[in-house]
Amino acid sequence: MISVQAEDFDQAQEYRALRDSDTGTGAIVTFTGLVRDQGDRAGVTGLYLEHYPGMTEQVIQGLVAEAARRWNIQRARVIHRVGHLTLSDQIVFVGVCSAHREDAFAACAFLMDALKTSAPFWKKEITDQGEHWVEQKTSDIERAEAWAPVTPPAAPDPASGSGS
Amino acid sequence: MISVQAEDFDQAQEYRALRDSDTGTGAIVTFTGLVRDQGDRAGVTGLYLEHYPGMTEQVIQGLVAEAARRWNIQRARVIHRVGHLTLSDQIVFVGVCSAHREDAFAACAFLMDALKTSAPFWKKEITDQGEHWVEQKTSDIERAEAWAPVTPPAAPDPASGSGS
Amino acid sequence: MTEPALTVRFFARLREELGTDTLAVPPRPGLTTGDLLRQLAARGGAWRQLDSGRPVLVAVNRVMAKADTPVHAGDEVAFFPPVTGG
Amino acid sequence: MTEPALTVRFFARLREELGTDTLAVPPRPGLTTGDLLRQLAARGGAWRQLDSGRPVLVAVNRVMAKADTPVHAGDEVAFFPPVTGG
Repeated sequence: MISVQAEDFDQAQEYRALRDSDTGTGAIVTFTGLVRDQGDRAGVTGLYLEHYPGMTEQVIQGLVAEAARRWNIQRARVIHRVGHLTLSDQIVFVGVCSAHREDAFAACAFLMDALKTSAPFWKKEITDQGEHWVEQKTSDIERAEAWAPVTPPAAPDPASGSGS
Repeated sequence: MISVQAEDFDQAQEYRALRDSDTGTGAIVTFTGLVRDQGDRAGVTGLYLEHYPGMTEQVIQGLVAEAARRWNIQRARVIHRVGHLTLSDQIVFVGVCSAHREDAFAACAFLMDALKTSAPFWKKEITDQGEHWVEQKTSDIERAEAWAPVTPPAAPDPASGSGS
Repeated sequence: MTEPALTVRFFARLREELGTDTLAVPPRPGLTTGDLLRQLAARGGAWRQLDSGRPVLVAVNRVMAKADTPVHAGDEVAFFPPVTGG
Repeated sequence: MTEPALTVRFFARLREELGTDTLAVPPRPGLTTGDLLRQLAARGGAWRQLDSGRPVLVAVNRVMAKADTPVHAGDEVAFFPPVTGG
């Protein structure tokens, strides 16, 4: 199940839902991302998260479907918040349950890496000094590409207009 | 912090404690292991978990210290239950928080893999047909060894008495 | 009956710097996303950045596309900076 | 004053099959965990499994040890099957 929402979420409730899914569940892995004080710059006090409604949900559905093809998972839950967030707020939740820990860990890490580089979200950091759009990290691209060998090629070419 | 205990634990409370630790926290990864119906054999209805009191805690402390040397983590929490457990009960919790998701994921997965192969716990599965001690899995040993390149060699030789 | 326009959308930094979130552009046979990008860049000013070598991603009808993806009347084309969610 | 014995402990399947969780064994100069294991195996019956090639792990004073680790009066030596927690 996928949610893109302004409201906060309850990690405990999400964990309970994953736990109740199946007596064959042996492993639950959860990731939660929080607004931290040090982002692209220091002194971050909040974030503004923009997204592309309609496309976002569709991209995340595709990522969850891919995770389910690649690993033996029982359930995956993705929540991503948008709008204005403040320091220590929850931003994103990915929870996966599976019979085995290796599948749960891999699917959860894959979903986070793929979310970072292919879901249409953009973060603006708010600091004491002003605000700025976050730059995409080379390390994030590399992490996402590291999953590529088993992935059908879906990475977009930047439609940069610089000549041919 | 490390706990080896017969009592159940509250995942929500553990998550809250990890979340409250630091405004520099950007990522929280949790793993929870549950008793599942299919173990070494089918029809598992419960587990009995034995451990070596005193040694267990010391080994886990060592693993947490190693995780803290290898990755940039802010806090790690390990809980392992012992005694009699029934289907879907929580067995083990590993929670890690960090500024960055890659450190949190790696440290959490490392701790689970290392716990499986080096902490003195033994599982007996209880099924409709009787009970049996669980066999160590080659896949678990391989996963733990996959972390080895950066690890000081600490793996014990089996003191098998078979000749020289 | 007039042919429906292309809807062009901008997000995040591009939306702010262009001061626009949506444009209607008349379609043209054989038009690709790359053509459209260069056509918009030719407006000058802040629009030039679309053709400056700085990466611009494109989606057509909410699916990631490439510079040579054709666009047709009624399509929704979105241009945006590399994504930074998660 | 008599020298303190070695304490030998068994866990899990070994504990059950040997019907023993703790033994006191007199120490001997130069004794290693491997010597101790063979000495116990020589008791016959279920004890033979200690020397049967099936893996037996050993800890001395709660730290993993090897077959050639020396053991001394007062030490706690534990033998157990490969671990299966987590």
